[in-house]
Amino acid sequence: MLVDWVASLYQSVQATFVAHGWPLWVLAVLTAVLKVAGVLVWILLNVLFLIWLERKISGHVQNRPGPVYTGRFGLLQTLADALKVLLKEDVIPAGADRWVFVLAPLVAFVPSVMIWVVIPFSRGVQAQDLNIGILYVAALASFTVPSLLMAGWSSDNKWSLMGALRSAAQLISYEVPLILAELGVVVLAGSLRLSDIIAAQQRSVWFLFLQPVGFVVYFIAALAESNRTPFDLPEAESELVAGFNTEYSGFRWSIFFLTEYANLLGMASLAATLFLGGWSGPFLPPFVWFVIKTYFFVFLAMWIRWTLPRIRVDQLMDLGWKFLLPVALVNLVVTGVFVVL
Amino acid sequence: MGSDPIELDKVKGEIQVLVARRADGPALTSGAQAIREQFPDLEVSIRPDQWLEMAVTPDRLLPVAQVLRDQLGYTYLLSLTGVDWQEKGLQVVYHLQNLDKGLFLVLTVALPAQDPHIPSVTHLWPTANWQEREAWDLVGIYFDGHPDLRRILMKEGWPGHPLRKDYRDTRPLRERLPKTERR
Amino acid sequence: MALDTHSERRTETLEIPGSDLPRTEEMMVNMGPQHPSTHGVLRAVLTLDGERIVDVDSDVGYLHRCFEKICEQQNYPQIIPYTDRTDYLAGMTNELALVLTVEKAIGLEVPRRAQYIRTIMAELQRIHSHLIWFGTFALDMGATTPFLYSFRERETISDFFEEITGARMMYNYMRYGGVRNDITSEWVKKVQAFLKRFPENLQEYDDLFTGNPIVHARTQGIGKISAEQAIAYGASGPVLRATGVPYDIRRADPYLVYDELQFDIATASEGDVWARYQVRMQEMRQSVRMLEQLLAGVPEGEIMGKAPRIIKVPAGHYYGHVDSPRGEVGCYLVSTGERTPYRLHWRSPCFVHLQLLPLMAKGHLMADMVAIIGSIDIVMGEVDR
Amino acid sequence: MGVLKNVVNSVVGIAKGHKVTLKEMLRPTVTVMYPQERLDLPVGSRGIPVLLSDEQGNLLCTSCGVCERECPVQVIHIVSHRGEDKRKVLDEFDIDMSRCMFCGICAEVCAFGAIAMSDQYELDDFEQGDLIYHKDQLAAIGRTQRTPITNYGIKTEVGVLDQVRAGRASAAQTAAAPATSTPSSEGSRSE
Repeated sequence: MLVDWVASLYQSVQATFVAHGWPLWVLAVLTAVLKVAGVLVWILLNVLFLIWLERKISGHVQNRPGPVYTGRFGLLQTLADALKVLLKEDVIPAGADRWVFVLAPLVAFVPSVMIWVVIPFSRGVQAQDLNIGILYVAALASFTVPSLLMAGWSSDNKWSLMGALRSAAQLISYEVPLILAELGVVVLAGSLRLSDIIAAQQRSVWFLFLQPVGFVVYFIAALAESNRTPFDLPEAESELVAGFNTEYSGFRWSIFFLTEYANLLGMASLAATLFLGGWSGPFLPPFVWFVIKTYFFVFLAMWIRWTLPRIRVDQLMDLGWKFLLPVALVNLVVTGVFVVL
Repeated sequence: MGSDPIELDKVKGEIQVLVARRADGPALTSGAQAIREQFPDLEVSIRPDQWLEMAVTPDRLLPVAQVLRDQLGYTYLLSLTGVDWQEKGLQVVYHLQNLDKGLFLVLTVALPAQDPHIPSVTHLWPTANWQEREAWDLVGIYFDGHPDLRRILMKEGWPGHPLRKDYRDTRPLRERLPKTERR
Repeated sequence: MALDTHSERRTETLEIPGSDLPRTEEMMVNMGPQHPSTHGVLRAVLTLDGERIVDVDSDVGYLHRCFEKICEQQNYPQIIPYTDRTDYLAGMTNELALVLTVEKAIGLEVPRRAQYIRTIMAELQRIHSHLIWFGTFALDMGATTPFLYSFRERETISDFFEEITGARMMYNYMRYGGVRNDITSEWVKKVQAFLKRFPENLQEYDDLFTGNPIVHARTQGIGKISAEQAIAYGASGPVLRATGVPYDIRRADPYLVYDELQFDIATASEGDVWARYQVRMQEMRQSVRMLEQLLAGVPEGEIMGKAPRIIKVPAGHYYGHVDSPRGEVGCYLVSTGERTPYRLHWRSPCFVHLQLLPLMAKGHLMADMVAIIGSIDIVMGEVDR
Repeated sequence: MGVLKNVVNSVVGIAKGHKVTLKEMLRPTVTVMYPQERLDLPVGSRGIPVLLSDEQGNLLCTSCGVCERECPVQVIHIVSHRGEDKRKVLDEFDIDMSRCMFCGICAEVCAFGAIAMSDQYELDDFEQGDLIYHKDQLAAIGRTQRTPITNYGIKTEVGVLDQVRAGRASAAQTAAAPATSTPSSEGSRSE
């Protein structure tokens, strides 16, 4: 209903523009700005909630209550923390490469927002339904590498440098199985467009059941891409102090933090779209289904984080190249044969 | 009691080291006798707490230690430390254990108060490395032949050796409650 | 370096994994004194080739508090609270080392009830300390949750300690000739109830952490030392037992009532991080076994023997040692017959074990360094004293 | 096949861990919300040492000074003088809580049971000097004794430490006023 209302509103505004003879590019810019604002608000709200959720889940896993004081059930705790972080002193180390150091968090954050351009929230609610949706997402995901390299290298800190090098190796290695796993879905759906993939799942079943191996590979690789335990090597608190963000503090650090959760959310929603049929589902409104499925993956990632120890860097490489990659390749071949037959 | 070996059925693999229970009575006496046979001129006594005790001079330390480790089986150096006896000089004390026979030996070496030098036993018992460094750091004994004799607990360039009896800490004290005049 | 050449005869040559790989420019990194997993203020200067460790030089002394010098100015009862603060995770066993040495020197008789209580406390302390080790080791490996679980059980033991001794960490409980406070039958029942459910908790740790394939991959074959190396370097406790040497002072030089107890010395043969891990997990189970026997048979009687009002140790020198959770704690006491020791030397296991760090870590990765430090179970309070 | 077995074992191992965490997630928490709820400390738990009084409110301390001598960190400071009946009168009894290590030796060596370890432990303050507790403060906490001495310790009333600290300013004022308690130089130590 909301969708229809927005659509009719858009049409009436467009009609007004046409009637008055105003240039239509103004309208295009306006809608783009509105869309970006909408996506940003969505991400920020979700990240606030995610951080709270992570703390609550970790708390309950560890037999403690998690945040309780600020707001009901501590819901406003993240907001309070965000305020605190914003008010902190902005430290740039003396030896740091100033501009790279300043730019790195932005380079990390912007792609994590841009992923949301192609994610379908509900029927027709999508900032832009690109016909190369999956390719676009994969391209943006690799943007994390330069940003973390920038952060680690510019900090002028050996721990940061090691974190950056680790992250570069890790992200590049896991990009390949990630995309190969996505390709299995693409082969089944016959399209790179995310809305087509959802439509294909509505016609048959969720691709989770057709692509179980692909799903597992995707999920593991996605965890590694978003630097979450057991793949949090670039940060690796107990080894590298804080990895690439050792020297970051205050607002800049919080941007990295934000990016981490935005990436997690992006990966989870993409997983929901590719393997669980996106927003489609009975009884409940499509948007609610989308949120439920996304948060199912988010919960899974958090549950894993608070259970597993960290993997070692050479084992990470082994897992990526010697296990996930062959498995993903075989999966792709089998899928292809299956589709041809 | 006695020196029966500890049950080894739980031990996996091809481990040769047996650990015997503390020797007493005849086993202890024969342990002392074994040392006396090697060094007829050195006095080995049995302490009331069932430790063997012997004293050597610094120049004889290395040959004695070599024989103790290789022929008499004192492979395990428990502890090494120095004691400052003020005008009577300094002393280095080695606590050794023979794991197979359950013999415990304390070896003391008296040193002059001025310029105390003693050969290092690091090449015999590598564990002596840090313990000798500690003895140098805190008591001020030079271990000749030590691979890396520098301060370990105090910072580099610290004046004096704190466990010497004549050492005085010259740093200012934090104010304390005043002591009562009675004392 | 000189060490390796000298000890060639006794120690096999070190095979550095990955030494055949191409090398790049080396990098020096200061791990500590401020680092999340150096367990205090250990500073290890690492020479790294990429992430591979070429050389380790450890620097200790950041927590040096002149324990031995202080003891020369305190009379004997006043030293007891200081010994708690050397190895602050196993205060009871440290007090025991001092108290047993002094009792041996004076020839004090300790009532059987006090001996039983001391043994109970020492074994509870072992579980208490190993639980912390388990938690922090898991934390080093990047798993946060086991830490909280092990602290949950540790708190229960702390409560037991607090009820009897009055403190949770710095007990000041042992006395020359006995113990400070008596245990009650309710307390015994509470501890027995805890021991009943504790194996379930251990099973939970096993499910959560021990059985995890990532843990296996990260611990097996890492930080390996041979039995000969361990003995040559004076290792004791779990570090030595993990190489297959069943050396346990509780059996080799029995004190208190360990002679009357049934227990196995936990050993493993591999000598790597995984072996040390297994030995400690096994030791907790053995401690439970011992505690069950001890609690069932606490004799009635006095808790303090006939100690003189003013403790004076006869002139001479004495060495006493006990098996603390970390290894052999030795107390070397030199007395001239005064009310204060003439010299007190504290042989702490962690200080000795840290020498093994280069031997264990060379050739492994940065991440293994953390696991190796965790597996030695160092307490800097004890290293620096 | 070896690889497959390996994979299955790994999956089983990981799944077991997740079972544990899920089970614990659904369990009630074990922590206590500290400032609001407090755990009940056993009697004998060593908080700050306090001075005990008899029923008439007179201090049991005879100023023998054994605690001062036996304290390992020398934080006890006693000043006394001979009264008219040749008995010692306690003028000052200070404990520097910033150095006290709560070992309980003072309570143990006291032959008159005049010192006990209380269950008060929240010593936070703004001035280091305020951590030196004087005779009246220690006695005021000791007078709220609720249990008999067990393991050299007693329980006192909840919050008595706060009251004593809040009363510090007013106590200092009354001490400065003439004709109170002992004739000794109480004002000189109040800084």
